[in-house]
Amino acid sequence: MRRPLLVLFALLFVLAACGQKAGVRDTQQVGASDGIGSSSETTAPAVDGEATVPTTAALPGGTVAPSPTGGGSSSGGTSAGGSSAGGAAPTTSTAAPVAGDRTGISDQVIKLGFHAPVTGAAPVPQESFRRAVMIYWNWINANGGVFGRKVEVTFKDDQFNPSSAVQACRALVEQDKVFILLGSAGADQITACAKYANSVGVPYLSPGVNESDLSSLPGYFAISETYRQQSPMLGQLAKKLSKAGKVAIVIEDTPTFQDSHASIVAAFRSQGLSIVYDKPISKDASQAEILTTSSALRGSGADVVYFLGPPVTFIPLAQQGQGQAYTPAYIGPGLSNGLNLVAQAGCPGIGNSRFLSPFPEMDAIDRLDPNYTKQYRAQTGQEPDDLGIAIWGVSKTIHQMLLAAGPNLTRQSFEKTLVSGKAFASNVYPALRYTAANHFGAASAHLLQADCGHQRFITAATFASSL
Amino acid sequence: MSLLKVRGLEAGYGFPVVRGVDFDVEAGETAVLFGLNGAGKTTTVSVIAGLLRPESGSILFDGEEVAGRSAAELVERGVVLVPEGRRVFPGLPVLANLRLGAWTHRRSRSLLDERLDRVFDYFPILRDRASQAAGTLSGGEQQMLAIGRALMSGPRLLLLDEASLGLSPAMTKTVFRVVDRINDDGVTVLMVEQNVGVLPFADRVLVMEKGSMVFEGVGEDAQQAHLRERYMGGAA
Amino acid sequence: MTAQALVIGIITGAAYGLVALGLVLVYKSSGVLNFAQGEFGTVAVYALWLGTTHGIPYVLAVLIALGVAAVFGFVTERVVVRPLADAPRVTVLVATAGVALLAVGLELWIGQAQIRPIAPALRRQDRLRILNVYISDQRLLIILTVVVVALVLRWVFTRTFLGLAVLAASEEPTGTRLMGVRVERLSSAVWVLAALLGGVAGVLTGPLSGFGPGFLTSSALVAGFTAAVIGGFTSLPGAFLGGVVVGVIQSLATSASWLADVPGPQTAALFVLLVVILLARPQGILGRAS
Amino acid sequence: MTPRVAPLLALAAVVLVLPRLVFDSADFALLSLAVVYAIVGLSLNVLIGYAGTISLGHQAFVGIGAFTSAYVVTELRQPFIVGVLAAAALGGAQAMILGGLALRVTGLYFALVTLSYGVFAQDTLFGIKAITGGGAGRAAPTPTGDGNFVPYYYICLAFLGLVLWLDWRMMRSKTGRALTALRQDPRVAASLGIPVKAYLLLGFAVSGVFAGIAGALFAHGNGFVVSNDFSLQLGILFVLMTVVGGLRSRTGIVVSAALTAVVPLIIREIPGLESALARPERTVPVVVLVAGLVAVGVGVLRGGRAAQVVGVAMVALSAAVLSPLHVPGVEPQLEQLPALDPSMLRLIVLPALVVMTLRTAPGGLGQQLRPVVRWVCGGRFSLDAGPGDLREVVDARA
Repeated sequence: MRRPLLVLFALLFVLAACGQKAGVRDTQQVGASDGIGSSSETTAPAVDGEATVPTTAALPGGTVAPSPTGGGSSSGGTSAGGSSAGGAAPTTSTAAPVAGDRTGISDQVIKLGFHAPVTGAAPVPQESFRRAVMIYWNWINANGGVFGRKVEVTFKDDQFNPSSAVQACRALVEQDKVFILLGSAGADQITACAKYANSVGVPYLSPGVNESDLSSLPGYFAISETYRQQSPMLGQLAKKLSKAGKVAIVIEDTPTFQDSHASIVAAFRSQGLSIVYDKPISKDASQAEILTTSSALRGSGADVVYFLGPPVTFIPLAQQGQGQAYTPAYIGPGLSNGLNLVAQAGCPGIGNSRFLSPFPEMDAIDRLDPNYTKQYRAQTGQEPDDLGIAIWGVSKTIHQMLLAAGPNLTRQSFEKTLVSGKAFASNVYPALRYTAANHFGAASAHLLQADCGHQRFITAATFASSL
Repeated sequence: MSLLKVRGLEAGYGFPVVRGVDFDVEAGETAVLFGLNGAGKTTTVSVIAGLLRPESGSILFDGEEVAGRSAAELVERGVVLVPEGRRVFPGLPVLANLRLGAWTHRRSRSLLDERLDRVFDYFPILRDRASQAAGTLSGGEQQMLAIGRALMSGPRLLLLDEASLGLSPAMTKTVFRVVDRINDDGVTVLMVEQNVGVLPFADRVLVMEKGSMVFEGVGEDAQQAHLRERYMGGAA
Repeated sequence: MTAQALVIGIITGAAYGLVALGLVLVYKSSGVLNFAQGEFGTVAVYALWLGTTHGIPYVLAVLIALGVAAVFGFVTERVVVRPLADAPRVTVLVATAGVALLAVGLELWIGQAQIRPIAPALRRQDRLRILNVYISDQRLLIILTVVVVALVLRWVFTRTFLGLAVLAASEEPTGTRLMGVRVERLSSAVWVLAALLGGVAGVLTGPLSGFGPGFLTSSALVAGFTAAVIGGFTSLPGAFLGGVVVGVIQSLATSASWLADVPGPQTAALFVLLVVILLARPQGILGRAS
Repeated sequence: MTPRVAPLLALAAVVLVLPRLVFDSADFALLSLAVVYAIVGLSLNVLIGYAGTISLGHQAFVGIGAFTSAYVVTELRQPFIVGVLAAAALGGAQAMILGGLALRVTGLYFALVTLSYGVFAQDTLFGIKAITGGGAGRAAPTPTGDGNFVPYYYICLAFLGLVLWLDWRMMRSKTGRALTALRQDPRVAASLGIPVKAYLLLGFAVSGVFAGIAGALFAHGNGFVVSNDFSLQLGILFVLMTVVGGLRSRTGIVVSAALTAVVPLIIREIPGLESALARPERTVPVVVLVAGLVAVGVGVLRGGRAAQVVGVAMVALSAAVLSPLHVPGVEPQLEQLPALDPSMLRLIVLPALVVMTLRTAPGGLGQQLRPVVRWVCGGRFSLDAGPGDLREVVDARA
């Protein structure tokens, strides 16, 4: 009998026999996926910090103690955590019973959930991302963790698709039972996930994107300036850069960017600039659309173009513009357009671009935080990149928040700490100060400038609040 | 020596259709293979032409074993089949159909022209229809085209499968006459037929029944009345 | 503006024409709608990318890439198409769609999901300027390639024995075999040629704005099919012209102000175009009624 | 024939009870999706299997149901069941419009129309901000409460039961016979006095209704829908899983579609496989190992010597790499490859299965399962039980 299908299915099960090597467990779940359907999260074993942390050996003999706040609020917590490291009794570490939601917190670990696009239409580099996810926390964990608790990060791919992002976040909340959720890039995904997180009472933090839809969520916190907040500075930038006083606006066609659009229009107007082109661009623009847009931009005479959209649209637009002998200064807010990867792909078309960014570039990071490069090299054996800075900065900010919230951590106390008026300055991401009414607590950003001679971005200004 | 010598031929399509068939065709003669539908005639010529791989048995063409060889090899050796249903290329012009017939000699332009002239000599109507799509020809014209196309390769053994099927009596007669002329010009012919009108042209008569050869006769033998009744559908 | 759209349409449509040529070639010779045509190209770009990032000289890497595409086409024919020779054409369509999906899966695995940049064969951008639109050398190369390939293929199909045999095999494989034609070899050759065409399309268009897994399928397969339909699906120069028509329609749809509020105007225009053509003139603009 | 009760009870237990014992409640999201995929497969089967018309744009059918239901529930504040009904209605209506086109454009050309329709729906129809939320998407609350998928799974199962019953009723009625006649030869069917056009439209409508239901269930199971959920790739995946299941075989299609959806879950449940996939240097040998085993299997079954030899070599090589014995120089090379994600495996395994199905087992999974199904239905168990209607796998009215 020919029953190859059955044979194949049987073989799939035979695979059970080729088991795993001892000690091989993945540090984070990088769920690469195909963009199909909605079921793409992987469900690898939970993060197992110790298994892959080489930091104890790599750290130069305790010379660098991680103390991001610059002050020793961590000592008490460390001893408390240390005493319970054996995992005997859950009540030993905390003197008083804590009221509130302690999901994702145990005496040994704090679980964080993180979603980012490593597949889909506009992904970040998967391997680079995978390397960087745990670098900061490995370092902290190796030095005693946060109040004795080790921090675990569970990562899931959101496929640059809001629907998949909700799936990813739901899995993080329900299956992995994380304490808080973190977003990385992609406004639609962040908005969708933040709404979900809010509906289940999980705090959600992300770099700043849009404000519409997010400002009404009590559990959402932006850890860098939103697009609206960056608009006045971009207006000033445009004024400086534009010789003709003519500017253009190209924003990806999604309702999420409505407030960003309104704010940049207002900012340009207040600078007395004339907006000569203002049309949305499709999410997956065809060659014809890109060419049409770039030749229309050239025809409009704008010498500064405000661009808000993913690199997959930005790079071809700039390249085709270059092909049409049109190299305006592209400016914009953003998280991913200021990455070196974009410079490598987009040069020379993007030669004049300047982007505001929550994190500095490689040329400035050592000045702001020398530990990053050191840790990256020590832990991965590879040369650091700027995607790592983005993750390092987020992690460092969260670390400060956790320290400020103290050892008796609950979701409620965490949120309460955030809006207590305390400042959180990581010296990588902008300093933050939230109030109960305002969860968009950043007031500065880094200005990145393309350097096509070296196919990279350089940091033109750090922590700028006006230009 | 026989041009074609078939011994113990067995063939089928997963199930046996032809079982242990033996027969010979001498060079220069016209052999006619009779039999009712399903007797295995078409299967037999398909095997000889290389369209179907035999299960077992031997086929000697001009003294060489050719059983199991591909159609392309057989055409190169000079065995060409005009298949049942003609299988002309309906979308291509008549001329292109004919040119394709000379595929094995495609490098020689002079040979091509010479053969074309010969085909047009046999079938003058094709010359008038040269640029017409083959699919638009009448059934008889298509049969002529199919035979003409086969002649383009310069065959030594021409296999004709049910050439008269679906043709008017007049057209059938015309086709048989031309085939006879082709035979006279030195091409050995093996025809699969159900039409006894072909008998006057036959040098050898073969009769198949249920996958086996039940009669093989030369000349007068073939005209026997009982054969007529049993295998050839009565009076013609 | 409209005149500019015309120029933009022509230069972007040439890429569709290149894909359409491969589609028409396969359809003409085997009656199969080849959904893997785009992936023949994408696989080639990935090979080119792997080659250039490993320090192989560009020209050599291009040749290797085309070789990879050819092998992919050959294997597809042997493993998928030939065994289904007697199956309904739609079955083969499903199978080639499977091949395309398989290729996307492999590309995702090998190259991750990133959109990657790759250097064009020709770098000069501003040699030619028509109606205020600059046309880069790479785009000129694409247009030239499409035109040359279309004319050469047309010549092959109308003037050579080989072309005749391919056409004959598509109409009547048994009849063709009986002419002494090795139909299987012909089929292999056609698929290898189609894959090479796909590879050329990939290698030439990949550098235009980067490539990712399945990029040629997602950016040009539907447009290529539409172009082929416009060209009547059997006419090779028609495939090129169809590509241009699709490009022009797309760029007109993008710049048309009355379509500004329609989401995805280019896709909508493409769909309407396809339906209208199939309803009004199923044999295409240049095709013959059969 | 009276069905055997015990196996049916066992089947019910497997579908209804076993998941509760084996899987976490969170996994029920994926199990619900498996049921949704099964309904999609049945919907596609009506078009391809019964009506003999290919649809490569079925993701659009599903998407229209999804957005309709999401809109009805979130904007019009209607209960879930109204959303599903609206989705079914609109799904049927749009399918009939497309069916009207299928009357004019047939065969391969119609396949192209559906292809283009799918992309058009994703970009244009699902981009209408007022209804779909544009690129930002639209919420579609799960009726059983957010994240509460266990009851939702049973709701989906109920709808699957309904669809199966409708399908079964339809094929046993005049409609079924008419569709069969129509598929086999439209001209003969017409000459027999069957109103071909009406039945074809009916077939489209039924398929659209099924797809609409599936779409609604998909949306509310997801909690959120966005146009990118309905890509061309998904449409192709739908066709492939239906073909692998075996056209006109309800059992095969349900099983194949469900397996397609739960690939990540299956992989998680196979010990070692997931970690193997996540480690690039182990993925390649695992793939080689599987390919080698398949080659050996096929070689044994079909008597191919070369396949066996190559297969054994592949197995040996990969086993050597996978074994604790370190093979110098092999692993560091492979480490450059990224991980093979379980859901990516779907993109590789399914097409391979399709090719195998089309080549060697045109009846698909349904054919493999037929002996069991017949036995359950009360027949005698025989491995050669009725190969059924295998003349063609996919036929278009060309």
